[in-house]
Amino acid sequence: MRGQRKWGASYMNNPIVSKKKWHKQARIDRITQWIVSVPPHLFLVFFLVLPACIMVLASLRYPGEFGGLAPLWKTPGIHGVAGLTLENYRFVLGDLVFVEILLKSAWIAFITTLLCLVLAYPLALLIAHRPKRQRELMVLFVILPFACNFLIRIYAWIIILGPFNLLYSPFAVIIGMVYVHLPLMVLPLYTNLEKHDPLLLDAARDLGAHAWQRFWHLTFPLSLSGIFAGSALVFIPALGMFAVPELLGGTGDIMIGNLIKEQFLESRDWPFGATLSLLLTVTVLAVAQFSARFTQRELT
Amino acid sequence: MISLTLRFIFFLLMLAYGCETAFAKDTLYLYNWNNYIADETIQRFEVRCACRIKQSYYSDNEEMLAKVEAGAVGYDILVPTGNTVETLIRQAALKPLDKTKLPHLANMKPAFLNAWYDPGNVYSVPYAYSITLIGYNINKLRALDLPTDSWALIFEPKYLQKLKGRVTVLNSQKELMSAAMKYLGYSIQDRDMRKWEQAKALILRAKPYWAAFSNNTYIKDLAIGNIWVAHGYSNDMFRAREDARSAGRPFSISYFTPKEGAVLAVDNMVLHRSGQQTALAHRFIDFMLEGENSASLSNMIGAGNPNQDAMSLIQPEIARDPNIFPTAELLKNLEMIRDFEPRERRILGRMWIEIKVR
Amino acid sequence: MAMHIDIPVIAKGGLTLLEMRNVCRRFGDVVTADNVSFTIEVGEFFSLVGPSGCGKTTLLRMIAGFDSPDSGDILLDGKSLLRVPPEERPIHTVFQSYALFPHLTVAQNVAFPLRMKGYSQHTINTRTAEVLMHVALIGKADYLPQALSGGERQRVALARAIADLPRILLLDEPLAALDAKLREQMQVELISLQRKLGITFVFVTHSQAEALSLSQRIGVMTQGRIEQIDDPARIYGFPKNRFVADFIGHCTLVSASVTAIHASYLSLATEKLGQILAPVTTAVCVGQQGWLALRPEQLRIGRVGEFSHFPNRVRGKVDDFLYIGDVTTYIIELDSGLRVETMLANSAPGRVHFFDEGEVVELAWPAEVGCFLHE
Amino acid sequence: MRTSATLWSIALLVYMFLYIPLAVVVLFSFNNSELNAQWVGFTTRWYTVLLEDSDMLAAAGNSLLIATMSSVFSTLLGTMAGIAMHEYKFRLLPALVLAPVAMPEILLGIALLLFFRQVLDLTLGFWSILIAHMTFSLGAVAMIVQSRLTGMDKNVVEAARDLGANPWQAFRYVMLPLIMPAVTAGFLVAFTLSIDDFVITFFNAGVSIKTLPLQIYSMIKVAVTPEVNAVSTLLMAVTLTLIALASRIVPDAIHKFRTD
Repeated sequence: MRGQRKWGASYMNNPIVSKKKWHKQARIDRITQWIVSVPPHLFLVFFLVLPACIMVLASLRYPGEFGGLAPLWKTPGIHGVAGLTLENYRFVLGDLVFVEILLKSAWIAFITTLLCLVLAYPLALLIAHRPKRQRELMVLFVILPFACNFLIRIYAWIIILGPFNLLYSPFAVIIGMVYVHLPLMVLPLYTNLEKHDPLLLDAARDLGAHAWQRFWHLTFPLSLSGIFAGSALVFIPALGMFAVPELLGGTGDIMIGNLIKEQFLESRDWPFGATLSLLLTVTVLAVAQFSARFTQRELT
Repeated sequence: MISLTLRFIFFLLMLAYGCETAFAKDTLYLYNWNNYIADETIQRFEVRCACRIKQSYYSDNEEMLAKVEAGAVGYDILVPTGNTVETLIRQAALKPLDKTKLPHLANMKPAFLNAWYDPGNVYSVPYAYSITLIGYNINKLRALDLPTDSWALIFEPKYLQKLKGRVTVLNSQKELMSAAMKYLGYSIQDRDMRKWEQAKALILRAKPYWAAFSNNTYIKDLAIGNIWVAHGYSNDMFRAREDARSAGRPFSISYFTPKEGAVLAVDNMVLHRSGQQTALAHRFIDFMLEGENSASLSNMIGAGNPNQDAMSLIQPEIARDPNIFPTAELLKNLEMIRDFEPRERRILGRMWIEIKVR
Repeated sequence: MAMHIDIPVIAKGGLTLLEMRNVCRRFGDVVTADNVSFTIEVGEFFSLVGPSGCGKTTLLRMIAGFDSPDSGDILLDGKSLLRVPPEERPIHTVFQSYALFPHLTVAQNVAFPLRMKGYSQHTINTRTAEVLMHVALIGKADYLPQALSGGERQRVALARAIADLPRILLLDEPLAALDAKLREQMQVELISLQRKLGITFVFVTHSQAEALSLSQRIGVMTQGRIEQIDDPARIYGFPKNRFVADFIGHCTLVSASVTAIHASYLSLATEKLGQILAPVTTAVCVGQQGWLALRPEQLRIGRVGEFSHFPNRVRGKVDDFLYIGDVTTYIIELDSGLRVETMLANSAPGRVHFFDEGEVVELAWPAEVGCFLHE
Repeated sequence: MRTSATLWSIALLVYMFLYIPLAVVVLFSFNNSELNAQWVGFTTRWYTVLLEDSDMLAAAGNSLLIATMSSVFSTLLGTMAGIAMHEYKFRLLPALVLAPVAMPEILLGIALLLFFRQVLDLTLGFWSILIAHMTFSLGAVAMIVQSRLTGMDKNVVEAARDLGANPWQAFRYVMLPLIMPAVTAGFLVAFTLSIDDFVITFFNAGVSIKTLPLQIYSMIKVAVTPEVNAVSTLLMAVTLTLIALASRIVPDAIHKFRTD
């Protein structure tokens, strides 16, 4: 955690400052750095890093007699299993059904991201080209659905889809997922498109590029980083979603999120739930790494 | 700018604090099945004992066990089914009952006392019972002329084709697999895993036709007409029938106990060890043992009634309903769910995961 | 489709390529083009110069097609351009901020117009290499714009605009962002490039020095009006009115009236300089009020009585001087209070100035110097 | 750029897609029937039922209390983290700040549930929810504050130090006023995230305490009456004014100090 000090460092190598004053100043700086950086570090390590380690540990243990986790050490007198085991991993990797459900969840998340992109991109493009006053208003209207609770937005679709017998179907799940995640795609796209220099479009037009050519050769390539940022912002939460499939999905629409939730809150098999969660974490990290590599090429 | 934010935070704290203090009076925490006690009964008790009842709901024993395990503090009374009482006793999660405070225990029908899961009723007192059966939309099924007497309705593809996307089943491993075992003619106490494998296969064959796994939304869906057949508890089906009638829906709901037999669930009131209001809890249990209050369970919610004293107060057509008060010979093939050994439970658990995932 | 590239013949004073006919344009109450009419010949290096906000950039944008006039017409080879969108016009622009495509390499930027016209990849590659040779950027073909220096970026913008040999190249103050040294170098390159390719250049700048040194014809603009269009020498030597005289180069303006017209000179009565002789200008009559414009470099500065052979002589004291290296500019305050600017080359090395502050000197200039302006 | 008709039609389609469901929810909150099947008659009884529903009010109270406390603490820590990330180049802090926002909420919920139960043996309730909410809203505040700092002119603070202010004075009189809009925005975002959170609260709420989202979840799953619609409509109105408030004070404030 050694942070290179930048705050007011310039006076350090200024010869005319007296040695004594220089030391005192350095001490104050050291304390300031500590005051500002220790509390957040402490809180996040204690309530983020530690829980993550506990989750990894939990995936290596047996389930307790009545839920929870079996004890780590073999204490005399208490029967039942204890200690670490790879049983959960053998079970998860042994049976392809779990990789299958992960792929199915990834597939649903992918379709959601694609639909969000298809709907969000023209909207973001339109907003980015409106005059300033209108722009803020139109963006506000995109964020507003976030104003009402995430469950209510799902419940709205229960009411709408119910009578048409579309409820409890993959279609309902996709509609729900797109509905919940659409604003998350519009915002990064809009901020990216808004930054485009209009002069570039004039230059392209001046050099003989027609409307479609301008979009394909200029606007689209430059908005790629926005597209990847938006897609990651939709795909990753969608992958771990369980409320939408549970409320809108049918028997065949279970996602990995539902399975994890069920392990913890219904079938009380915490170790197996933790293992599934790790499987999901690994997938998310892979996706994040993949999309970070693209958004890294920040062009404009 | 800063003052604006501080004022805003202060206002929020005051508002929140206001809501919180209103309920400082002594409060009894009841963790019960949803739709298993009438609001009117709750209000009568609150008036009689000048106290407040704070209710939380669960829709499956497993969910209750998991939640209690996760945040066990504060619940005075739970209403687990027989097998779950046995689990809670083994977990030493319950406080013994003080029978002296339960004068109305005498009203209990002898058949329901001294059950296998709590000999001598040390920890539990029967509250009500329900049968896990099939509710259906009379008009739709008559139009499709489907049988209304057997589990085949929700397990046989030849019937299910006509009901595609219109059937829900319970999202409970024990209930659903037990129903399948019953349909195959096996006892649900059977420990032979091969039989449970057959039950799993049966379920997997029927699953594509089902609309969803649901422990509670089926009450509303039946009443609205989104679904036409539901696997669920008798008192829930009673509620669905009442809702459909009161909402003036163009159809009516009925329910039947399949001839192959079904699961009987006797739910019992128990005291959780972390509850603070032990005295108040005893008064509530005794209150529910009184004939009149127990009768409200049947009259208003359609639950089976183990209370002898209440029988005279129950409305005749509910008393005659075999799905609420099963006749002696029907009782023969009703079985209660029992917990198996941890090893077997894990195998069944894994089967359940396959059912959900395949 | 092979690209047929013919180097157009440089016609001297030849065919009219572009004609502005009574073009008017206003933004609210600001008039940016007030009945502007002029023509640009094929292969010419034409400059538009004027203070910022005089409408020269709007004029350029109207030629490029990004803006259309409220009234009047713009004709290319006699055909009107009003209905033609920018991408269809054989006209390209070098923007002041270069507007290079950040996600494309130098080569891809230069190839852009060629790709838009659908040339084959082979033609594009050869043409791009050729153009990069012209602007000496072959080594930087695969660089991204942000990795280039200011000068290099400017040359890429230029290369991109001439890649498919447009009929007209519009340059919107392209050298404004460069430092002095680089600007001079680019000016030389611009001229050589224009001669080599023979493309008609329309060069917009606010720096009159740049306009004088680069162009074959200059249009001086202010408040949306073209004050004068002429070759650099006549613009500098014989400004049409006060604004042109003052804007192009430095000069001292003195109000004067014509007292007599002689064969080879005019005699003027000025209140600050007394009786002055000035060269004859057309359409002048006795008693005409106007202005006498004197260029600093045309006035000779010396000791009192040193220039007895010059008709025009005035006396004053050196008020201030400005050393600019090769020359030193002197501000002389005359007895009549008028401050006149003149300059003297620092021929003797190491000498910063030849006259001290407050020293009494005499300014003199022959009758051919100066120019009488009507309004 | 000429915005073609197709762009406008797609945009209109998206806005309708976003708003029709909400309109349905609001509409059915006035439907005079237990079920949300079809329109029966106009009534406002669901609102009266809502106001008498003590569970709902308790849940609302809990949500408000938790949201306020969690956003106050997370704004405090988040601002510190934002400044620390901007002033000193730490490698660990940015990852820690980004992690809770970047990963699916279920993972954070599970990790915290295991941690509270297995390590702290803390019974799930008020404090577990509070800490859980702080974990993910701290990240949001830190990022907003840091982006505000990067947008700010760097040598303003150094100028203050140069003119003799010690770090605290430089912070108090120069940096804080400049980043105040971002801190306020951070607080409002943290507040909205906390009051709206369902997944993480669902796993860490235990049994004894209910927040609004949990209450709505149980109402959607169990006794679904139009009372849910009523509470949704009210919640929309409250959060709507909150966002309108935030979008009005914050951007103007940021624009005022914007130093491009």
